[in-house]
Amino acid sequence: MSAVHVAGVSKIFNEGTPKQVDALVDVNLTVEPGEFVSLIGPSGCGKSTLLRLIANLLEPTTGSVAVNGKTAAQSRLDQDYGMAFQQAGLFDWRSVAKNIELPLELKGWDKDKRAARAKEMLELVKLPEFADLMPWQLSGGMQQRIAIARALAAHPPLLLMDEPFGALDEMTREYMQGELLRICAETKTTVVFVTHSIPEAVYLSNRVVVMSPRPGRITEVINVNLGANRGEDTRAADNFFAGITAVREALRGTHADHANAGAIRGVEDR
Amino acid sequence: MSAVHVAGVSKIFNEGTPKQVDALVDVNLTVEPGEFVSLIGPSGCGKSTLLRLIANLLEPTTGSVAVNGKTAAQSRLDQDYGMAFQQAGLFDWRSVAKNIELPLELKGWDKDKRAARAKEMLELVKLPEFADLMPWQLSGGMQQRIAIARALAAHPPLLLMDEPFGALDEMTREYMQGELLRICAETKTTVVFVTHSIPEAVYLSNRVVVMSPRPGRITEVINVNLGANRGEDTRAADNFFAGITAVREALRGTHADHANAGAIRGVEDR
Amino acid sequence: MTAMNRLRNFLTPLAFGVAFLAFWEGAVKFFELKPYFLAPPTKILSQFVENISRIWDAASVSGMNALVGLIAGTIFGVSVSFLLSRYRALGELITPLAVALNAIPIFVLVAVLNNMYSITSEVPRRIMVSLVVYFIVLVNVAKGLTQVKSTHVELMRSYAASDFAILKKVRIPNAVPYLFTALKISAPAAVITSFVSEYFGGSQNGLGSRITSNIANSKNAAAWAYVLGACLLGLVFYAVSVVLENVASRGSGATNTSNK
Amino acid sequence: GGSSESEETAEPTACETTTPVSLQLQWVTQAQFAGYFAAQDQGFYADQCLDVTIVEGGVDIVPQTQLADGAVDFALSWVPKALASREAGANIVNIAQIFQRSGTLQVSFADAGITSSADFAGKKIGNWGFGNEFEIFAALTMNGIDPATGVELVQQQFDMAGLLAGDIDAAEAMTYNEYAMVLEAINPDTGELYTPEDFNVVSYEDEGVGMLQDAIWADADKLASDAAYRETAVKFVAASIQGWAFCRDNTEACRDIVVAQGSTLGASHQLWQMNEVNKLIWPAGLGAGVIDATAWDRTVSLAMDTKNLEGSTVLTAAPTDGAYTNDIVEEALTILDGLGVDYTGSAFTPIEVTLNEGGN
Amino acid sequence: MKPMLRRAAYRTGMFFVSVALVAVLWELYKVVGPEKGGKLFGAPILPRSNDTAMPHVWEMLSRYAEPEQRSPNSNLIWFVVLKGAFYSFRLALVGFILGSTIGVALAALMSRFKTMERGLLPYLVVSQTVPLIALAPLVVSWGGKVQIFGFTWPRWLSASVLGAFLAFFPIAVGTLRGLKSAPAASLELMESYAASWKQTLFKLKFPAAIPFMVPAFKLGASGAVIGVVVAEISTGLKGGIGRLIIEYARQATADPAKVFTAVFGAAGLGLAMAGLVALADVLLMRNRPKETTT
Ligand SMILES: Nc1ncnc2c1ncn2[C@@H]1O[C@H](COP(=O)(O)OP(=O)(O)OP(=O)(O)O)[C@@H](O)[C@H]1O
Ligand SMILES: Nc1ncnc2c1ncn2[C@@H]1O[C@H](COP(=O)(O)OP(=O)(O)OP(=O)(O)O)[C@@H](O)[C@H]1O
Ligand SMILES: [Mg+2]
Ligand SMILES: [Mg+2]
Repeated sequence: MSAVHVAGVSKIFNEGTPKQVDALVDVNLTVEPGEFVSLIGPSGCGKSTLLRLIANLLEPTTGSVAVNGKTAAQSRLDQDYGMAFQQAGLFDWRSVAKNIELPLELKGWDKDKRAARAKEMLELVKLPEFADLMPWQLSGGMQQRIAIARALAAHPPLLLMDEPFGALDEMTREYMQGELLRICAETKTTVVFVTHSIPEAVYLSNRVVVMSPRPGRITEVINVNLGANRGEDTRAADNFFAGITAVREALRGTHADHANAGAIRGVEDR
Repeated sequence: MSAVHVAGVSKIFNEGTPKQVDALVDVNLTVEPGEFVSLIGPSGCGKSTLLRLIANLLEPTTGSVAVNGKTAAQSRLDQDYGMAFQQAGLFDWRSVAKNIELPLELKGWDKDKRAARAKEMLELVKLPEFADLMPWQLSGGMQQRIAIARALAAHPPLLLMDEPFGALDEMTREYMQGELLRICAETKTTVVFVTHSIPEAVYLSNRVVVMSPRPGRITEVINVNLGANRGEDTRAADNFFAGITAVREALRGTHADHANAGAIRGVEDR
Repeated sequence: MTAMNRLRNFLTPLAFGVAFLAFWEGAVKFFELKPYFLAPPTKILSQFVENISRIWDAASVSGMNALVGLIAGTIFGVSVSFLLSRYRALGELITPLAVALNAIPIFVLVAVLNNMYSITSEVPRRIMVSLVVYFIVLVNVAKGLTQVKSTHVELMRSYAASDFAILKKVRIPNAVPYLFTALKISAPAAVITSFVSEYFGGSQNGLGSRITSNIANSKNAAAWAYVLGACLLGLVFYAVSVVLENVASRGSGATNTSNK
Repeated sequence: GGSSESEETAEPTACETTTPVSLQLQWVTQAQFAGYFAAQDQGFYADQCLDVTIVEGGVDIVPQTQLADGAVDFALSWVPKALASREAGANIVNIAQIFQRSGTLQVSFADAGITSSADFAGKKIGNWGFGNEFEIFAALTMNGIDPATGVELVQQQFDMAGLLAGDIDAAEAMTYNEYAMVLEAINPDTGELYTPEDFNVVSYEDEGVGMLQDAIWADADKLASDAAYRETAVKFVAASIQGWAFCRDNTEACRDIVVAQGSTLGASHQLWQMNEVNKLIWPAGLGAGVIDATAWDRTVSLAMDTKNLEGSTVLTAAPTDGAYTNDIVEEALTILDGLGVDYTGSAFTPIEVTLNEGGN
Repeated sequence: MKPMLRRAAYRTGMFFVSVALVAVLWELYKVVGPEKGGKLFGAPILPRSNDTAMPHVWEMLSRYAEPEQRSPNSNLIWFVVLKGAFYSFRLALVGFILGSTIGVALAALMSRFKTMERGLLPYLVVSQTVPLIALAPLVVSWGGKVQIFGFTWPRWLSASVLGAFLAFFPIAVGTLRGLKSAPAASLELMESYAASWKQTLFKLKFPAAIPFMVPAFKLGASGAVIGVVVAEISTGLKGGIGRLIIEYARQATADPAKVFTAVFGAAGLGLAMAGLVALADVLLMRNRPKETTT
């Protein structure tokens, strides 16, 4: 049973209106348990839309989405996945520990069990001493780690991440990538990961899914297995650079006339 | 006569108070005319501070800064440099052309001359048809190109850029790097460029200046000359990857205990 | 540095205040302004001291009207904004009315309210204050309840959270700073409204009517002693709301939550 | 004076120059001020070579301080209020006491049993504030009732609804205005207008605590130092009294003048008001505008003894000399002699006015 | 632009619907409410439902078509109220402009000199706690007496000044916040151009402040209206809506519906001012990015 199974999915926003957008057309994707899959592609190609479809935050226009062998809707109700976004999206008014406890609270866990799990998650992301601070007292990278802890708190088998490191500086980002790999390996979590960064996609993934816009589709899927024990040296390794080059080539095709792509936002959006 | 000459400069903020920060200590740097120099280093190492010292937006605590053989103050008054930041920082209330005209307006140029120069700059950044749009109607990459046009409008011999492409997605960023190289080559502008991205620094620069924090110093200067005709292929070339690895090595030394670096912002800032 | 700053934050206004009072006193002396026109600060102060117990009584009447109205208006405003956030259609209906009412001088309704209730009771005044507060609170809190980060809502939906859970865990906490901002605006407004509503008749025991009747009787220094009382009352309301706002925003870390 | 001698004979001749004069009223246009509007309308001011601007009042306009500030040349004010301002430094002087009697009433429903001021104790007593409440305090003081505790004082709105709704036991009313308001309202029990029988009326004049009301006040300094101003004052008082005499004899015409001036009160109300105001002025045994020393002294002594809500008296000391003068009005009456105006109105008889609903 | 117009039209429609709803509720209460008022949960907060306290809505509206007085050449009330509201509107506008000028100038001063901000800002807050009713007589007394540049202070100006007194505060505070909102990077940019303080103020700080100033102006506009109406009531200034309110309130003993015509007139006046500011908002912000609301 695959972790994610997207079959013949298309998504059209504002169908039949002048503002119609064909965000996704005939997308097929299967993610196996334990796999790390990245979605990459130019802005507006539908990466986030695809992720939201998997998360059942959107309904596909056509096609079907299955998660862990259930419908997407059922697996959302069952909390089969955790989610993290570009903005850590912590709640300012809750302490770090209470932020991590949020999904558990909603599942109705009792207090002690929640506290224990929060402690465990804080140790996992190596921030045990920050439990009682407020989110705004942490640096961006630490906030993002808390957000990951929150996403994993209920031990979901699947993690959905939408550019989670987009707001971090490159050095922190590389550090976070390492951490994410370690955590996912420890918890054996399947990950679908949206990113704009080629090295990030290559470094993290078993497979990189390259997408193109207008309408959004999958143009290529690149296998880049850098092995289980990635570390700082991997980033200087030849197969890392080879992976980068492969993904870049694949993207180049999708990314033709970049000069004025996505121009004139005002006209497009309203 | 060198374009920038920083000699024995240190900068201490809040000297003598409990909040004292040694942002820069004993920094020496010379940039020759036509050179492209990048500053790279972890957050807080003083990159922006060094750039601001060159721009005379800050006064050094000790040492001296000379630009084009003049004092930094004099060259600011003479508008010897243009400046661009991470956020394009265009004025929402001015059309694209008027944004480019801003520095000329402040210099007291007359209307026709300003309009002519704005037109010229728009052609340089390949956006001639967007003169009358408002900035927010453009995509992020286009906004950043307008910001560069604005920085170059007065034809300054020196361009100071502080993470100008930090907010762009990777694909747009690579495109912008190419554009910047072309423009600087055309206008023979000297550039001091702050970045977080190793590939960016390597791709753009004649020299990469690696800095380390607490206190901020220059730890290494790496020559990475990828030649005048850089293009898409350069990014797949071995000497590009070699440069990246060299800079990463240099940085690794400066970048030890990253896990909880810059933690607990609240305590530090207030 | 900080201690120095704090001192400066305290001394500068003090210096301005002393200079202003000296100027006032000087102007009265120099131009020989008649007492019925403008009393000097020293005389006002001595009147204030002399009448302190009467001023206290009057201030407690007006202050009680303002306080009751403030509390009632806030409770009412918060409850209705909950309804509005729950039933969008209701919001579409009421918000334009609330926005419009914020722009019009509704204090003139006191004349009407006095007839709808007994002129001898404080109820019309309190209702007037409540109305003023209500609309300020409504507009702000409704904004706080609806303008939540989309990431937060999406996150909650990914947890399969109910609408009620979203209200409780996202919308309400998000609206708290807005509520206190509204309080900061409405606290002084409540005091002022309670004075102005004494303008249209009713019991003559509040600061507003004391001020007008003293002015009518050419007892200017006494009138300004009551004005001083009124200022102090307004400042107390304002200060309390600022303190509350700071307490409320300490948890969320946002120092400038004030948002209109 | 000699100069006025020449003018009275040269009645129709055009003035060489006209003197601009402004008069501050206590309230908005109504028949209470009919005499001045009539003097303007009938050209009596013009005859005296005066160009009079009549300035309306408002809730917070204190006419006597407007005068003292030099914003206007003359002001109307009740005597106790003006004396209080005088004590606070406004150097003003009463030059003509137009209303010879107080027109203040305390009106209550007949079944409340308030037939004299002694019955006020423990009741909700309405008043208007703004210095119009001294007679109430005087009556309370006279009866030994503490204004702060012995009664509940309530400030009335601009209307009499508080009385009719039963919120107030006895409401302050001027004979010429608010008393008419209740008589113009529909009695919900009968469906007809209320009648005087429905009410008890306590008149402060009759209670012996009436204080002097509408008087013309002038700037004392200017009067002493500025001969031209003094002359203007004489002419102004003369023409004003002439206006009041006109209104005495032409009640309905004066009503029309006031209505034409833009009063929004109804016509029957204005006629009632005109008639009642006439009763306060006429007959004037000493001559209209002349200040009766007895009434003055009574007003002053009441003002000095009467304690208000705050326990302070209207006046802390007897007014200094020069608070009033009969010199001006006497000169003015001389002018009126020359014009053949009857300024005593000994033959005055009021008319009968029927009030309509809403005063219309 | 088009959808914005549609949105505005929709809101206006909703406004009228809700006003109609309030009218219906009013009449409904008259049917079920106690004649002499009553208590709810022990508090005497139920209003009297009789015709004196709560006239019928149609009574109020029909007044507009009636002459103001019974005299034959009297104007109809709608005309009188409209005229009064327009008169007050002009005063409020003067007050608003005056208040804006002072408020903006103060804000500029405070943004320039930190000492000014430290010293002045607390007193601006204090100034707003001074009851208008205490200031009214003082300001009124300037009428006809104070001379400025050879022209005599007209009485109506006092009303405008009181309007300005309530208007300037939110404008000063909002503008100050706006002036401080200019992004640090933009300020640095101006500094890198060696721009003078004045250039920075007019080319950067003020334009950047506009989004903060517009809501402040909205508050200021309603403050100006309140100030002017209070001042008109206080000084009895003839011609304005405040004066009509007292005059009609005086007639409420016999004609309780009449005063509502003036009350609605005051509401219209407030809305007109708000509309004016909204119009300015649209004009000033037309080239700005539109807010996205969730
Ligand atoms: N709720 C929506 N309503 C209408 N159009 C939408 C909606 N969400 C997304 N779109 C459109 O669908 C397309 C794909 O959007 P999506 O957010 O999935 O892109 P993306 O690949 O995540 O882009 P980015 O890299 O900028 O985040 C875009 O053209 C976008 O404008
Ligand atoms: N105006 C200032 N006052 C006090 N400290 C400052 C100031 N500006 C910078 N600093 C401190 O100086 C140090 C260097 O700051 P700087 O902004 O130059 O770092 P940076 O290398 O540009 O970092 P980043 O990559 O995050 O932009 C930091 O510790 C910072 O907190
Ligand atoms: Mg996206
Ligand atoms: Mg920096």
